[in-house]
Amino acid sequence: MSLTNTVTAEDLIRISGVDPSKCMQCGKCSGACPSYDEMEYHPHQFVAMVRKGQIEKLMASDAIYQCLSCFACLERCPRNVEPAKLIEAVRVAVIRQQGMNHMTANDIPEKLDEKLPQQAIVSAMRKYSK
Amino acid sequence: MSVNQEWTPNIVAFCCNWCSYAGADLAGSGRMNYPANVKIIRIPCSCRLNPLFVLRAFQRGADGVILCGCHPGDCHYSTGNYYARRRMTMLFSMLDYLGIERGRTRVEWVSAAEGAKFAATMNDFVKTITDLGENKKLEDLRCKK
Amino acid sequence: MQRIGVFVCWCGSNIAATVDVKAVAEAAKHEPGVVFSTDYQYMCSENGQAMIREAIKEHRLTGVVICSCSPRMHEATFRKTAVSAGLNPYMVEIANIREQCSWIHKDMAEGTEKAIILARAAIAKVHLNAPLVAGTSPVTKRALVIGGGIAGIQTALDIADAGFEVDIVEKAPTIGGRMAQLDKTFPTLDCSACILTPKMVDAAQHEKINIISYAELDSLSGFVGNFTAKIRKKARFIDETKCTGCGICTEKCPSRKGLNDFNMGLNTRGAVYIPFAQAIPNVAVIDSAQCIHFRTGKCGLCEKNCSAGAIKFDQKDEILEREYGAIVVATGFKPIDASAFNEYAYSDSPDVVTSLEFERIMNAAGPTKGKLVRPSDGKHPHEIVFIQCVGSRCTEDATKGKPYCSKICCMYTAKHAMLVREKYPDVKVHVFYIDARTPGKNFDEFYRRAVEQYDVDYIKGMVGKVSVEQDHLHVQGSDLINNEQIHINADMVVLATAIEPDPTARALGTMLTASMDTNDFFTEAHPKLRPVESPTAGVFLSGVAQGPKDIPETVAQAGAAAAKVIGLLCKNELTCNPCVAHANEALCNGCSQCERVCPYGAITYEDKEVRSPEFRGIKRIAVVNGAICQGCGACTVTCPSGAMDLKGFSNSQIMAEVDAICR
Amino acid sequence: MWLFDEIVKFHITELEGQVNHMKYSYYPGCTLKTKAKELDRYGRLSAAKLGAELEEIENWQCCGAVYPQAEDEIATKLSAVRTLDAAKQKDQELVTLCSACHHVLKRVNDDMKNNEYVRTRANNYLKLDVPYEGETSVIHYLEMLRDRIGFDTLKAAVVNPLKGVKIAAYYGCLLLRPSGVMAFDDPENPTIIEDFIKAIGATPIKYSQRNECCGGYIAMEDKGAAQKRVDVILSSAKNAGADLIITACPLCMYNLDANATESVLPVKYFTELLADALGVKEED
Repeated sequence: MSLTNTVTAEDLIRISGVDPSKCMQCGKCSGACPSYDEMEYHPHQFVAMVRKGQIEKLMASDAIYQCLSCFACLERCPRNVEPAKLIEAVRVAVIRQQGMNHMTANDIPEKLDEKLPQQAIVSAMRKYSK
Repeated sequence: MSVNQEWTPNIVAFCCNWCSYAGADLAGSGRMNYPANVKIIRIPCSCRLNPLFVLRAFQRGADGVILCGCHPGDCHYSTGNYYARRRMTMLFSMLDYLGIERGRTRVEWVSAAEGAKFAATMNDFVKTITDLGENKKLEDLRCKK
Repeated sequence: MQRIGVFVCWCGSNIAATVDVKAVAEAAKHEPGVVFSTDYQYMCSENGQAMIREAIKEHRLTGVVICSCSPRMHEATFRKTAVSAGLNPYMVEIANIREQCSWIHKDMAEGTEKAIILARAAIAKVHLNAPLVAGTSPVTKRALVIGGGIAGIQTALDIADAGFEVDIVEKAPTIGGRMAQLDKTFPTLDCSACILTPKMVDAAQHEKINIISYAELDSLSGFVGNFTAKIRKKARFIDETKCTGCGICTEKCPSRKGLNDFNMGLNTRGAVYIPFAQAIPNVAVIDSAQCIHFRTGKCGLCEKNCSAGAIKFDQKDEILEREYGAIVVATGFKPIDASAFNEYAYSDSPDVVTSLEFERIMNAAGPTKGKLVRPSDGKHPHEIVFIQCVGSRCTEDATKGKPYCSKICCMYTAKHAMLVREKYPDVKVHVFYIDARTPGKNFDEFYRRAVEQYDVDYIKGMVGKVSVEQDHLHVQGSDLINNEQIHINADMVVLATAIEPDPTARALGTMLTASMDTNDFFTEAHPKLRPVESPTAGVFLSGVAQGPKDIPETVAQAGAAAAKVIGLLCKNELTCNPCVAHANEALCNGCSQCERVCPYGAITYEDKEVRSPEFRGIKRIAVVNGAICQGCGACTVTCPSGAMDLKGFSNSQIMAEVDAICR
Repeated sequence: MWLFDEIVKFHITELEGQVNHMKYSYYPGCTLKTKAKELDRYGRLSAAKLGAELEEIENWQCCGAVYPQAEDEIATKLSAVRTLDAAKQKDQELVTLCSACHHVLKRVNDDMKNNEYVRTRANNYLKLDVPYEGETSVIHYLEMLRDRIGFDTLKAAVVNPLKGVKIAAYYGCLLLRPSGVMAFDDPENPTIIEDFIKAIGATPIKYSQRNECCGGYIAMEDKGAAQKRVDVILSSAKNAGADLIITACPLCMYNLDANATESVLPVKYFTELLADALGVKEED
């Protein structure tokens, strides 16, 4: 999607409220991440790549949908960088663009099972679409 | 002296002996220019500045007054600049009442190592005061006759 | 009316190029009170000074204004000149027309006009100058060293060797400090006790050193050269003069549940104990909170078994009052509480230990007699993970930790890793690190030896979680070089916890009015040029109390602090700064505002008889101790009645300068 | 003297007021009305038994389900603010049961209190009579048990202690993190649910994965990833000797139950065990 290149590091910093320059690249976030093996880019890479302006790669990566929003990275970061917020900012920057919803109401019926709580559907819609 | 003829502001700078006075010296040895309207008065610490001195300066026709002290936490006397900061904050809140524009006073932290910052601060302050124009509020107009 | 002389310096062309010095001298002539005015090429030269001297005598000058370079440059020079001509040195004022005029302005007319105004301000000020006489105060030729670790011991030895008396006040029952707990020292791997204990003995045997152990500073008054300290000697319930250190009491004590602080709580000790075999003084101490006798009134086994009759259950805290000329702060550090870092399971597993605990485990005199075993089951560990930067380098808005680098952890972790591999080649050792920081003589070589010779597995990255599993610790971390998350099943995890100032430092800083940074490290008078002096005169800094440092640096700084103390104690008297505050007795109401803002405690109150037009009788008024006052002026502004003023920078003097500039 | 007496009396009545202040605003949330009815029902029964009155907020709306971390998300926080304001109107503490709702409400409340950007904009949208500025105190049901009722009181009220049952507490993420805002317990070594388990007479089983994520949020997106997480958690609890795992979160409940592949452990809501221990489970 060509629109992705209009998102800048400054946009992500503004949306997330994260200051990536505080990061000392210790990797504790990625050491704590329970979804590490699923993610193409890892929490510390999100911070480093936003700092370097490599936004397109992040926006194109499935890693933004693999983050569990469990806040382990954010809780354990010794420098209060809050990588989870940055990952969400990238995801938000993607789904806010036209036609970029990762999930639509049409996708839901096939994913339903009888025990699935409402909250799962609402939160998935909130997380993956605009 | 005609008031309208090429008016330039007169600015009093109170500088702490331990930091900004030395910073001003450093600006001098680095030959960093700033306008001649700035005249420095040496005080032992920013906390020696009685807000009344500021009012006195305005009363006597100064167009701007700036206080320079050590960065917070670096005071030679450990806490003087905190006192100065609080006192000046109080003064700022009174200036409007007295009819003096808030921009005519300023507090800046300049260390002994910050010659460039001292010069830049003074340049900026002179510009601000020049934009504000002449201070007529507190001076004794009889003196101007 | 003053008779003022004005001397305008050309400073070669430094001033004369942009300031018309003749015009300045001429303009000064027309100022009130100026009876003489001249200019000269180099006022600070011998000829220039002679010119000033002659003018003072010839024109009977009472005040002198020198228009020259910054007072920071030559104020002292010209004051001496004045003194040699019989004038009070504080009757000299400098108009800074070089740094603050000629050097920053290019236009001659502009520069000259400003120089005239600056001269005018100085003249206006000198009109109000009064002769000031600097007082002197005597020096008590004894030093107080607070803290008996390696920093305090070294400082005390150096001061004592110069022939001055030194008291070491140590809060623990023995001197030795943290270094006594260490096993080996980097980068030479010599045994810590082997190099420390002889120094402890030297200190104990030195005729000029007096060790006051199990004691803390209670209060302090006075000022440089004249401190009076009250020292609380805590009751150890043992007569120090009788106890021989035989240790029978410590063996007989039936209460065995006290945590052994010296071994970082890894094992227990009796209620009566001697911290370690080489303790100085080698005297037992009773932990009254633990002792059965203190809790129930029974037992007394120690008393029954002490052939020296040294047990004194009725001993009370004792207050010693001593006078000192100088004080050295050597309060050292403690590791931070690792239970704030439970992602590393410190609270959950005894097999997760701090580096200082590991140090005790590896120490031949430690709880395991130096045998490396897993604390949980005493089994031999096969895989150990070291985690560096635990609590160091955290931002202040992070949930926990310290913002600074603790400086020693990279090196001691390399040492631990190497010692383990040396003694137990079968043990796999991993070190998680962010940056290996090894500046120091032979330090990087040491670290590289751990990697190259001892095959220690250094992993660039941090551990995110340590999980306590059934028979091992699961370590999950990131390997940034290989870009992977790694999982290690370890038997032990060692946390290189950050160090922080000893908790007693904060209260001590307040007592000494010695400033501290936000982390409670004592601040130095100048970060580069006066690193062992506190901004408070007479207070000196030694060791980690000032900032993280290793043993060689600590010893070097201890010696430097001692040199400064010796320099002070050598003097018979000290000259005080005469530019101090003083209260106008007629105006002062004794309201105590000034006392509250004084950072030095220089202001006290006295009931004095006052005879003035406004008031006659006895009233409470502020009295400034000129030897303590440093002349900041905080009190002068806070004084609601305008009674406080500062000599040399008086209200009227500053106002006169303002008026002169705004004329 | 009379003044002194008056003051003392005043303080006593005020103090008594606090002690008897056992009325709370209660926010159940959508899931507790449908798939997690047990969590809600047993919670209410137990609270009543313990003397705490839970008054359901009238016409409550969705909490938002997931806390929007983006700084510029305002609209998605508004419904949570309405709930918070409703509790403020009744001058009551707001009790929640569902971990997700609790997380959202607590964090939005924190924003309204401390984030001027969010506060100003949210109030501009809502146009309340009096702007909402984070006045409500949001507590989780477990916090109510620990800090308001007290685990000792709970223990004394237990009629049917669950002796010998080895229970593993599953905290998940939402109650604990970020600890700066949630202020629920030590995020790395929490004890509140273990203390609860002790209070109802059972034996808590501590295991390492109790505060690690179950992957609930990703269950719809990537079932495989969620299954991996669930297996790690359940095997950790099982190896530690647990018979049963309890949670406060419907999403965790669903996930631990539906996405377990290798290890299987019964999963229950903590309120069910609470009701059981208090002897109110069979009442309806």
